[in-house]
Amino acid sequence: MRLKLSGEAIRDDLVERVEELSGQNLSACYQCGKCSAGCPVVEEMDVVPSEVIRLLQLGQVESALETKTIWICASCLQCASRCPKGVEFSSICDALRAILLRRRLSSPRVDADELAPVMVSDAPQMGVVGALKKLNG
Amino acid sequence: MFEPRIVCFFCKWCTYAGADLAGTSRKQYPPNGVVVRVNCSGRIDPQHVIWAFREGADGVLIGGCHPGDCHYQDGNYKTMRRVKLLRRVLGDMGIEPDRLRLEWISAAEGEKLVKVMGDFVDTVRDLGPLELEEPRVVSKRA
Amino acid sequence: MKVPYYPGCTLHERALDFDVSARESARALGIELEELPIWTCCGAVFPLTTDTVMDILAPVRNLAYASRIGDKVVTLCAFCYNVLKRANKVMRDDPEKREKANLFLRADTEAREAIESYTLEDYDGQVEVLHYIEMLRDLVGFDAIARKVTTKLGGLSVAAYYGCTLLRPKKEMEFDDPEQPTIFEDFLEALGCDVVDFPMKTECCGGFQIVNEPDIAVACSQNVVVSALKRGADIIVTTCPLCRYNLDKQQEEMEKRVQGFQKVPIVYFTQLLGLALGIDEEHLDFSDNYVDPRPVLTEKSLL
Amino acid sequence: MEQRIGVFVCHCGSNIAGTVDVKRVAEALAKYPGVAYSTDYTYMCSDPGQNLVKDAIQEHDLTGVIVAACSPTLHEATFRRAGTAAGLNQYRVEIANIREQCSWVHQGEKEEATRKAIRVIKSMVEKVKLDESLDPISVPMTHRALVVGGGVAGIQAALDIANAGHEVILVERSPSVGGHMAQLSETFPTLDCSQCILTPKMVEVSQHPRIKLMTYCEIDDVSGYVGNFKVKVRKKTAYVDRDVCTGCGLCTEKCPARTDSEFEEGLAKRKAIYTPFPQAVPNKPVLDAEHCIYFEKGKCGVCQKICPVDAVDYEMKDEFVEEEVGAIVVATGYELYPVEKLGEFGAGKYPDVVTSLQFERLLSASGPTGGEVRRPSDGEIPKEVVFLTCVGSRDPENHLPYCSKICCMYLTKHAMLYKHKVHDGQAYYFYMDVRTGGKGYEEFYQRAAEEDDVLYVRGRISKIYEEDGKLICWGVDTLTGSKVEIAADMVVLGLATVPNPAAAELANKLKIHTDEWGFLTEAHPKLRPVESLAPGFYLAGAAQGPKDIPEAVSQASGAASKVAALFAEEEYHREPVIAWINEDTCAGCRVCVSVCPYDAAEFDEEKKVARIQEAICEGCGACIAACPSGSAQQRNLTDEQIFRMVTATLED
Repeated sequence: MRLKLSGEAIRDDLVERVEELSGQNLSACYQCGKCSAGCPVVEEMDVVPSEVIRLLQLGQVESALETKTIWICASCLQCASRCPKGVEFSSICDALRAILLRRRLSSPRVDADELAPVMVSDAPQMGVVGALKKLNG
Repeated sequence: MFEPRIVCFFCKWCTYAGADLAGTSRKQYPPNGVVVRVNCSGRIDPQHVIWAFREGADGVLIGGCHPGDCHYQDGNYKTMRRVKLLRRVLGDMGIEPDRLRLEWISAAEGEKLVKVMGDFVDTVRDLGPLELEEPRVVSKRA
Repeated sequence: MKVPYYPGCTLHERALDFDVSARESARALGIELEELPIWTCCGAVFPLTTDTVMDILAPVRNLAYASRIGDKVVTLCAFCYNVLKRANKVMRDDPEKREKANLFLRADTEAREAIESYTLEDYDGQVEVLHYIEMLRDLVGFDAIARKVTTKLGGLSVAAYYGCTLLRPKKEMEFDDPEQPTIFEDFLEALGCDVVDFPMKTECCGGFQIVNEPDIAVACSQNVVVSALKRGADIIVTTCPLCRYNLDKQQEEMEKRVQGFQKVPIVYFTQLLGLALGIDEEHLDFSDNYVDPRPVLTEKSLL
Repeated sequence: MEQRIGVFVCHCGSNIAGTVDVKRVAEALAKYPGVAYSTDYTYMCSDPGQNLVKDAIQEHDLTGVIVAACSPTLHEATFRRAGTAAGLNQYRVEIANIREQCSWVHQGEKEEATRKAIRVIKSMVEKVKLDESLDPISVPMTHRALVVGGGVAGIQAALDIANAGHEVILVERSPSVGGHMAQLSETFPTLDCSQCILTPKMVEVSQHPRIKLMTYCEIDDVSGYVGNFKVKVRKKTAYVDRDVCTGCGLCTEKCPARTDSEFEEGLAKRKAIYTPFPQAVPNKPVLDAEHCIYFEKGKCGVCQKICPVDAVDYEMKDEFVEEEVGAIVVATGYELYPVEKLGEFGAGKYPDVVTSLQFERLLSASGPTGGEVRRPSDGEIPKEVVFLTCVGSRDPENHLPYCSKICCMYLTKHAMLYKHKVHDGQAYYFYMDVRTGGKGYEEFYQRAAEEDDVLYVRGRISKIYEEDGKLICWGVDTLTGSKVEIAADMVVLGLATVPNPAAAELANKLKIHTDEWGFLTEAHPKLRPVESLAPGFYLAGAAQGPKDIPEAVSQASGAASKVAALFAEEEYHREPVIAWINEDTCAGCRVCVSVCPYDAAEFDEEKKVARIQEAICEGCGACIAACPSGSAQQRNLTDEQIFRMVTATLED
């Protein structure tokens, strides 16, 4: 694996867009990994939260956008709660999903028509609404 | 060519010592400035600066210790805030703010002092002689 | 005492047991929950992206409705509480977003006036958003509740599951210690329960991922349920309909995954409150659970 | 007064004369108003040069002297001495710097350099015209030092000052000197036994003829200033007359009341009447009334009955002692950040999640387990142990922003010693950076990893909880990008070091500065690291910032040498070029009081004006620049002098 780094790529517009949308300072993260250590859904992630932030620090927004991680995050905010630098990874996930969804780079994650009937009849509304808002934009 | 007159207020711990270092290293810079040595850049009162302009200075350079290095804890921060405000006041008085410069130059930065002196003389030279609207007060203070 | 009450969609539909048990219990404690005359969905999740005010208009509108009838609003659902409280904080602290949101409110008012002469004043965060448990603690007092308990729940081992949205983000919610909260334990002690502390009480149940990645939600919920069970819980209380759903309904799935899985009923804390206050079982409605709580309650002679 | 200034232009061989036309300069200055004599000479600093100055002072009855030569940092003192010898006040001798800041930097520009030299000298002539004759400020001085805190830093400072020939009062709050170092097992990177190297020093400090050791005492109040402090010391009620007590230990042996031992960090019990540890100095007990059955229930009294010398006295009260000292060394040390603040690690509710000091006791041969590493919960030997750095440190969001500096090393030592004792055990060391700046430290760390197989895991731990008798740690290995889970038998928390909480209160009493975390602030971060900004106060050890033992000891010795230097003079002398306030024009606005970094400017409530305390003012001039009425001025650098100097630099 090889990354070519350059000042231009590290601080490109897309990186700044992620910072702006998420309200997070990516440079604040010093890669202690406490977010990854405490994430309840990390087992299903292909890239752990601190590594997603690392990709962004290196200017690799495209790689970050391709991760499964950003769709797995359940916004429980445990990472943000314990982060020694006050970085909210969930907000970064929201920002990355927003970038994909707003550019129609990704089709809506949840197909409302295909929701299991049990879900529609059984699950609390808040769960369905929450999922649609978080994952479909 | 117009040779500006510069008054330099240097703190004795950092910038004055930096200027001495420039000398011992035989670095060369233009002779436009004369130094008034003070204990701390925080000793500099805006009146001193304005007085210098009234008395014929075309530029004033204040040199202090780097932030965090002040011999007297935080005198340079006081200077920093004062200079910020003073530059605005100078603008209101019709004196280009760039005629006043504050620089952090440590005792080890003879090279930086030389560069700053050269730059500042060039800047003030480009600004031309300071023309004050009022006739310059020649008489001394009391 | 009348207290403005925002039920939210889920309590109006799927979680009627939560709503009714809470209203009845409040009544027994001398509080009339006064439902807002008009309210809408709060939006369920607080937007984490910073570039729009559209997403907070729903909660702001509800807060503005609440401001017409009181200086506080009580809610039960952990999601509603989270969204209302955070939107309220934005209205208090962010002048730019406040201004924009109020522009929308004014447009709303103009549109509405034509049909129902309903006006909304500009809103600046003046309403205090209270969770029902905070209302119990601050307006009633846990001591006072303890004195009104008619059926002591002694012998019933209860674990309180907090979940995420009451506690986090901690600086905005300021609900309790985010790592070692105790408000529900204090409450359960007032009811006379044997309180079970367990380390997963602040971990996530999987939340809305039950819709997208159900496996993840089941794993998360299982982690919570098993941890409480291991420490001897007869029953787990929650304050979130989605947590209830995940922890309760997904036990069907957990049974398949975990050998010798022992089921544990999940109820709303207001249902236990009602039980302790001697409220008629029909108002508490223990029938809507996947894991029926009635056997254990009967076994402990509480029903 | 008519001014008769002499100007002496030095050639410095060709250093000045090669660029500056010194003859022309001397001639130009001769005509300048106020100048009575002007000359030039090859080497002004040589004996003949100095004699030239001296003779001229007398011959021409000079009222001031300017030597135009090299930088004042080089020869100002030389020419001031020469002036004094000729009967001229030394503060009326000034240097005009025409070498470093003129001839050497304008080589080849003879005309311009000459004109600049003239302006430089004129400006100094204007200064000296208004210079006052001053004498150095002399303050009488008590040649006795107070050292606050009896940890290793305080002990070292006391010994060094005493060995330099001065009396020392060493005040320690607890019943024994020794501090945290007495609790440590072995010390990195050499693994010396801590008590073995400390105990001799503790004994020495108690037996030194010039050291008055006051344990179980606190500073109640401090007044005065450098050289002249008055200190009120509170002798806490020990309920034991420690002058009479022989330290036989019978009372402790018979005492029926038990409570947690502070020295053992709660891992063992002590009696209510106790010496904190066997090697305590002085080895005499105190009675802790809070846990005493007699004080609780009114009966028992066993200790009093059994004491063979009647030293136990239940009626004893706090006593106060007044002492006079000339300098104060503050060495109040550190504490660990409270584990209760770490909710994600159980907030102290899991007995096998231990603090670093608890682990020291578990490793110590004199500790509660006799040096065997055993779990506090069940006494089992732990086979999987997690060592965690940066607990509370480097966490600006939730805890403390700073690096506690010593944890990387002591946890490495912990892991290594654990492996020495439990060969088949596994040590996990979680870190963000292993900071090994120190002699032999990096090698020590490498040894722990290579030879002792300590597994260094890069990442933090997010949560610890108990499950089936194990401590489940949720951590991360950022190098592989995976969450790691460890079922540990024991976890050692490298808790942040914080200043002793009592130190903030003390600093308040002493009126010395602390940073926002309570660490004492040094006068200059690089050049005056062992002094407080307030004259007469010196800093030693971890009270100033996290420090390991060698650093604490070095700083203590540094502070002691500063005290010795201060005491080298009979009286305390200071430069008189400090601020003063014209009481007639002072409006009492107190701006000077608020800007003074030394608290030298104070407000006179009676006269309603500000005043400068001459013994404290350092002459920075902050108050003068801030004074709205011009009432604050600096001696020999008044605003008027600056104005005139500026004007002179601009005249041709």
